[in-house]
Amino acid sequence: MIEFYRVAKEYQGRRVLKDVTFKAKKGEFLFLTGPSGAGKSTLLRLIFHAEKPSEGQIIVNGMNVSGMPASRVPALRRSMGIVFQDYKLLPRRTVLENVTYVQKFLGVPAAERRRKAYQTLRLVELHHRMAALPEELSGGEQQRVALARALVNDPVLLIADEPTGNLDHRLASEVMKLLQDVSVRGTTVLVATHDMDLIRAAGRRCVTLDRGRVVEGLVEAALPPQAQGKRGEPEP
Amino acid sequence: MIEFYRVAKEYQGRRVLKDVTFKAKKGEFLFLTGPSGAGKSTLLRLIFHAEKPSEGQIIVNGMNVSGMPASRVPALRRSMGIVFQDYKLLPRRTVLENVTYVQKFLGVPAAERRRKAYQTLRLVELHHRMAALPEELSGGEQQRVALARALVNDPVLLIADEPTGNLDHRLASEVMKLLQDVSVRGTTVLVATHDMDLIRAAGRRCVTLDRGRVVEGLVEAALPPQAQGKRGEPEP
Amino acid sequence: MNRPAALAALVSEAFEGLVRARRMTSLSVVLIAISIGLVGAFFLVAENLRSVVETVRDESTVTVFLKSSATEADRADLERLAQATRLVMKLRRVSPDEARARFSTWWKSLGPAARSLPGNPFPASIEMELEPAAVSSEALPPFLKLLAAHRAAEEVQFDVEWIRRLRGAVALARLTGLVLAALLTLGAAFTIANVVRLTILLHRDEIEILRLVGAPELLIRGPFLLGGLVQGFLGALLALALLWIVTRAVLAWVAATKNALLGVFAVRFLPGSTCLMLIAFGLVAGLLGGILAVRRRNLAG
Amino acid sequence: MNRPAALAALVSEAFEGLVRARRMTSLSVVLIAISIGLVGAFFLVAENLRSVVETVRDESTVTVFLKSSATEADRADLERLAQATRLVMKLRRVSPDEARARFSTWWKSLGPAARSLPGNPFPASIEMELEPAAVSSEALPPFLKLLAAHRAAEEVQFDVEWIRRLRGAVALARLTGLVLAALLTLGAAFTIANVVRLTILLHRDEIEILRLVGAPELLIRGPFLLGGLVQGFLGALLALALLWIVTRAVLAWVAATKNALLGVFAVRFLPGSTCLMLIAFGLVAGLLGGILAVRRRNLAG
Ligand SMILES: Nc1ncnc2c1ncn2[C@@H]1O[C@H](COP(=O)(O)OP(=O)(O)OP(=O)(O)O)[C@@H](O)[C@H]1O
Ligand SMILES: Nc1ncnc2c1ncn2[C@@H]1O[C@H](COP(=O)(O)OP(=O)(O)OP(=O)(O)O)[C@@H](O)[C@H]1O
Ligand SMILES: [Mg+2]
Ligand SMILES: [Mg+2]
Repeated sequence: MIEFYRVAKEYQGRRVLKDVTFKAKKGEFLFLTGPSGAGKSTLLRLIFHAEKPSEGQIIVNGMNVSGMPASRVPALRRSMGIVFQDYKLLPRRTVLENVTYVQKFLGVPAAERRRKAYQTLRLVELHHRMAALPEELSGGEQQRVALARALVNDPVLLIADEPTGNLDHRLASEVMKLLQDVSVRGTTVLVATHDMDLIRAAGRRCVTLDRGRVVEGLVEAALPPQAQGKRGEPEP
Repeated sequence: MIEFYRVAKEYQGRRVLKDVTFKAKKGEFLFLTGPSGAGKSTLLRLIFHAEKPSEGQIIVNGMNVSGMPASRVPALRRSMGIVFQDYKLLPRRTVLENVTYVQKFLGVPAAERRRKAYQTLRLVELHHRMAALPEELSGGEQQRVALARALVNDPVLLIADEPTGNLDHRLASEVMKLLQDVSVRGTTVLVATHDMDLIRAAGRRCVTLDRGRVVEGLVEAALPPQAQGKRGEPEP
Repeated sequence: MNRPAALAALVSEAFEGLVRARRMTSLSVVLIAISIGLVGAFFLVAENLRSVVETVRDESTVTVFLKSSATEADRADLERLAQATRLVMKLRRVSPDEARARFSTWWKSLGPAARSLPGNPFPASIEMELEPAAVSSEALPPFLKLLAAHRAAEEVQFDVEWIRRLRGAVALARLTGLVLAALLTLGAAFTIANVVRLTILLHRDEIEILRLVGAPELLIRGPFLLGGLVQGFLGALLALALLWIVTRAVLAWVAATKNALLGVFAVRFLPGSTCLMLIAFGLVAGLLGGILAVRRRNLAG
Repeated sequence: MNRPAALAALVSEAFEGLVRARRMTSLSVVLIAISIGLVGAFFLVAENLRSVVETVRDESTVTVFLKSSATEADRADLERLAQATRLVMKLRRVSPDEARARFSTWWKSLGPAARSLPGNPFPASIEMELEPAAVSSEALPPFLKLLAAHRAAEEVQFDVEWIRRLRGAVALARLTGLVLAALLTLGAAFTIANVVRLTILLHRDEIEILRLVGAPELLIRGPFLLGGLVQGFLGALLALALLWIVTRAVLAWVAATKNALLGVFAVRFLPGSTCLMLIAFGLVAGLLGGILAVRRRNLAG
């Protein structure tokens, strides 16, 4: 489903990703972790062609993303659900419009859009705020709208960048449960996070980045915290 | 320093804060917690007059904020350092400019601004990115710039809304240490977060909100997790 | 993909966008209206001054005042002379009575007095209306000389300097008019393109997000293109409405004023074809503005 | 607070802002230049047509063609008649020779021919230049009647209809000009205000942030005000430069063209005072635009 082969990314001479190689199979649930600035978001942005790699090959869903013509990028992105680290909600649109904006232009009737949005927003406990604007929502509520938008269209691939950073523990676990359900139904899920508790609780494969390099390709769940805590987070 | 007396806040008929009463003394370090949408950010926004309370009194630094004329708001805000949940960095300015923008217009010479910014950015490990634009920074880096901006001017009051949401464990503890240092030097610090681990590790007073109400006025550190975990977060 | 539904969504999106950004929309409509209005005002002035220009053409007339001794044969001879050249378009005999009558019409209050004059002080004359090209023709001076030398001619009146000046003025006005019209048209197109571009700049955050969530380019650009078109149309309509009001106001002022000198002008509005042209201009400018503004390079922000 | 340093920071901030938003700045400067340029173009056309208007005033002349039998006493009598009224500004006797000479100057190529004519076909005349107000005066018709009745007058020429029409044309042109100038000025001020407002809208995110971090209002608004001022100034300069180029181009065209009719116009640029006025207009419009645009209500977004 997703394959990185010796991928590097450079910004004005700064290498933020170096020699990244990993694979995620269809339906797999994969975590991406690493300290702040390690390159997690950059790696994700390469997948949906928001950036082009400086070196290497990226295959997503059988397509070579690195050499993809611009005209095919929108369709690529529509096949995915993406939760951005900074949410990227349309500022002057209601929650409902945010969640179903693209479907509207694919000709999905209003009633169906509404029904789908309602169902998805229920999953993140925001079905009662469909008419609210993003600026009228709390940080965590915005994050959940972003998640609902990513989920609403049953994507084959779900990319979530720090999807629980502004959620309390209870909601964070709910969201993780949700993502696991989605992956069970066949969607490949890739979640970037630095919440080690989440990773541990979920017990899934994990790719760890540090300063642009993959330092741990596979960390099974339920390992003792020290196994991931290379940089020595103080444990509670 | 900060005093809320029976404060309520309503948006279009929705009460998001109800009967909030609490006090924070000068130099105190106080946590504010509660689930997503509980009203933490709203409460903070009342302190720096980004919203007006619908009812009740708010006293900050001896001034009645609720009835303050608009002309005095900028000075009020300049006396504080504020870390916003969504950072609110100036998009087309470098890190250096973001950190010292207001000082420039108070006539602080460029060299001094630069020196101060460098020192503060060092504390959050971003002194090597002074010339970067916010969009060239990772989520966690942006968050740290926001923190540096709040700290640079030695405020008498520091308000931080979820200042570690995008930071890994190690950086999060560093930041908490930083905030505690600041409070030791006499600055009142008010931090909204749902990271219970942080609160426990810091061992400070904590106000817990739930659906707009103060449900726990005072939670001492090192209590068993259940004492705060009213809504039953799954513990690792 | 359901195409009609998608199209309907696109159109409704464009209109919703215009309504949501009411202030911005009205602003750009007004800016466009100003641009088109200025072009229209130019045409309006041109339309109303056309009669003056035509007057100038009318006035290239050679008047041969006849001696009182002039006979019918003399007149016929002069007329033959005139018709022999290609210079004269129309001939007209003016008898002394006619001249006096004309004088009376011009000065109504003086009419009875003029009629009661002992004898008729007005000489008979022949008016020769020239072809438009005649004024600058090389054949005119010899012809005038011939007329002046005729035995029945008392005086040949053809104020050449005067006509030269007026013709020059008209030519200059035409030239400046053309330059002005070209500038105005360019200015209007530029304004509209930039207003649409500004609208896009104002929405660059939304555009970035739409791109990131995989919205098709057509959906991203379509509403702006349509919006440009609608704004151009509304701007043109507003411009026409404003011009019409100004025309009415001038008309009212002309009617109310006691200055009889202005009475000779029938203040006219733009002909229908010009109105349609201005509306088409608004539409095309809006569309072009939209196209220019939504080039990928611009949308990238 | 170090005031001079703060002021310097404010000014440098304003300029940096203009430079950073190069495209936006040049866009608004061009829009402002178009607005001011149109006002300027109007003045330019007015300036150059003034000679025509003056010509029209010159032409309110009554010409009394004299019978060949007219004596010196007759002439003096006619002149006395004219001076007795308040209508006549200037008197001039034109002898037959002078009339012929004048004819020769107008038609240079015909000069020798005119001089070699047997006898002189041009009658003597007295030209009476009228006061500007005389044309519409009630005393004029009786005066003309008196002249026409004089024993020495062969013909009194005063083409009233012609003058009426021209006066009407000039009055109408003046009126349309005034309306147009008013519209243009309003349009320019409106454009500038809105360009500044758009700049602000484009920066609404920054403004919100600056407010939240406690930036003083002066610092938030100052750069926009200053920016408006600078844009107004640059726009006015650009407009003047464009107008100057257009004037030069027209001049070159007039010089190059073989059309002698245009030669009578000395194409002139705007006088210095008008240029200064336009620059002042740009500055004031920029400042006003800035003030309008940065009212708290607008900044609130
Ligand atoms: N457009 C850019 N130009 C220059 N440097 C960039 C750009 N985008 C990202 N970077 C740098 O690349 C590095 C990796 O960024 P990235 O956003 O991938 O980090 P991250 O792992 O997502 O961190 P976080 O957990 O803080 O979000 C950072 O140091 C960042 O400053
Ligand atoms: N401008 C507004 N209009 C209407 N409702 C609002 C507005 N701002 C906030 N709210 C609502 O008030 C409630 C409290 O919001 P607030 O941002 O204070 O929550 P929070 O405790 O900070 O949550 P989080 O942890 O998710 O950031 C939320 O339900 C939110 O939707
Ligand atoms: Mg990131
Ligand atoms: Mg919040």
